[in-house]
Amino acid sequence: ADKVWVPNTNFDDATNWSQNRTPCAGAAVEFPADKTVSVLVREGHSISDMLLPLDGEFVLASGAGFGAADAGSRPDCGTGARARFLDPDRFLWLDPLLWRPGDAASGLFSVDAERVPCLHDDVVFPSDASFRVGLGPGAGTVRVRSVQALGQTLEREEDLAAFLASRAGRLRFHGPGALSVDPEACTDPSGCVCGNAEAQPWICAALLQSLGGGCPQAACLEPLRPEGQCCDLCGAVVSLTHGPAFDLQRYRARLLHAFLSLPQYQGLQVAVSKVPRPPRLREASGAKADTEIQVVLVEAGPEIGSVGRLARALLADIAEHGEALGILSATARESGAPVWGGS
Amino acid sequence: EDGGLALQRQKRNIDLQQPRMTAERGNLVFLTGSAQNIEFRTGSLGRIKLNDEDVGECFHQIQKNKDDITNLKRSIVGLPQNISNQIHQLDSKLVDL
Amino acid sequence: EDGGLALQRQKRNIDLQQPRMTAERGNLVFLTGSAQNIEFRTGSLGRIKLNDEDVGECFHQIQKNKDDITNLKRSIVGLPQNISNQIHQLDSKLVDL
Amino acid sequence: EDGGLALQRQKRNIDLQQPRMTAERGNLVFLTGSAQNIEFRTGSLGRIKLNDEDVGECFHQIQKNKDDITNLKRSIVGLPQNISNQIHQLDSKLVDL
Repeated sequence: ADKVWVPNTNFDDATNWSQNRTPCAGAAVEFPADKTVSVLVREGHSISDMLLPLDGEFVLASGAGFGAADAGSRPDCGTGARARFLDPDRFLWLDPLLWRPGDAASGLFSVDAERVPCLHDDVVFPSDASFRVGLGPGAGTVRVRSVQALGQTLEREEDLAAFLASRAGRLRFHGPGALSVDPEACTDPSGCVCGNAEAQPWICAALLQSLGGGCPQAACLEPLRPEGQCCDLCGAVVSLTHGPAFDLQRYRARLLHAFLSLPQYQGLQVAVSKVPRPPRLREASGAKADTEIQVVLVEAGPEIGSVGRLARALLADIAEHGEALGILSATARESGAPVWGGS
Repeated sequence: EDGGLALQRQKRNIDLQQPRMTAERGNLVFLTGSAQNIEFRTGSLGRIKLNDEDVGECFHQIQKNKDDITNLKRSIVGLPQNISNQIHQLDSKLVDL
Repeated sequence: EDGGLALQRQKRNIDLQQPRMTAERGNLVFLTGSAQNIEFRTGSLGRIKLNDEDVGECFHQIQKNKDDITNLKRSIVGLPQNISNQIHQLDSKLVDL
Repeated sequence: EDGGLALQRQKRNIDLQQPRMTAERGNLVFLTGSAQNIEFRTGSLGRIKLNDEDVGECFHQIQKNKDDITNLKRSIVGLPQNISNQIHQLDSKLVDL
């Protein structure tokens, strides 16, 4: 699957600037001296002064550029304060909020660890934006199937290494971690484990930092913590033990079309993936497999009860069609009653 | 080659052809793609200056030097001919004595 | 944001009278309007280079060429005078015979 | 980030000055630190042009002017020697009379 990098380092993006707006005409502009960055400029800007990074580049799209405007030449530009370009090193590969699925279907979501590119994912850095990615924290190696950057698709280790070592690569990738590609596709129809379990503490730390610290209080009693999720959630988890005939894509499509499209399940979201089976559950169930298929059901809106109904409908579906679907057994867990007034 | 790959390649070329201003350890470098130009265009009163030298004036001086050299060549070619005429005349007078 | 709005913003943001650096179909263009300049200045130890040519050295060579031409002109002007003096002397000797 | 790295970075900032693009009385000025360069680089097929003048050709013309001047100097140095030989011969003939 494709995972697309969301943030950019474009000059014209207000979120990259102090005060959350692009420099106005006549502004004094400052890039941090010691932050390496590639900046795409897509529009024209009049500035009175601009301090450039010691190592960096400004790529000019056609029609873009810079003109000299004397300070305070526009009354609407405010006084004196320099527009500062925010630290381009603030975007971490392991932050789940910085990725979006390339094939987002309504009704589907991913657990936090799988929002970050998995072992068999193709990673896309859109070519219409400049970007900078921090590998790490931690010196571990991030492995994916391929990396598309600057319009090139890198799927051989030597090509990726050459790119990362080039000036273009050094302007865009930094940090103590390493990036590696393994062109092996996931050929198992029952799906492949994402492979981010080891990185999950870092993934959750990045996510929680963006959320401003700890996990928000779940709005229900006995909330659930699905495999790969950073915080407790309210909803249901259906765990499937599968046989050789199971096809993950087909089952995901079945959930979307046979269930989530029904009016009574509007507003529900489902995450379906193969996950490592927690050891305690492995012993309890007596199953030999060390992986299982995890189906996470949550409500997007405030309605209550439909998640439980859907979980039971899925169990009934499996009881009836399990053999044809390649599902050997299924169990479901549900969170408890809602806590009103919880955040 | 399928359409997707062609598009991808095209995008790549577009990106590589975009001009850029880069800083490398504090050096300022202006770069263009393989077949793109860097151009300076001045209005009638505007000037391009490189460390206090007016580039337009420099170009003008190069042309002036070239013209001066052409003229110098011409005078030097004419000079020996003129002198050799005078010497030849003297020689004739000597013979006539 | 659509293309029309982007173009409009660009127009609004760069005054055509301002000296400016812009990209035109991959070319990097430095433009001066009416009476304003575009200047590039390095510190005392820095250099300005155009495709590996050192501009300072070029400016120096242009000046050196100019000076050399001035000197050449002077020698060429002096040369015939000097020779014509010698020829005149010879001529006088001839007449004295 | 540990102290050593921070110190190193700080030292680097003192050694290097940030390149700067600034407006000075309406002029657009690009500046680098004391020992940093400003460079303009096109791809192999690109050119640097000033108001329709090709800078590469101008550099070529500077070198050509220099070579022409060297040749001119050589001819001018040879010229008087050649002539003075002829005058000396004439003089000898006169004495022989």
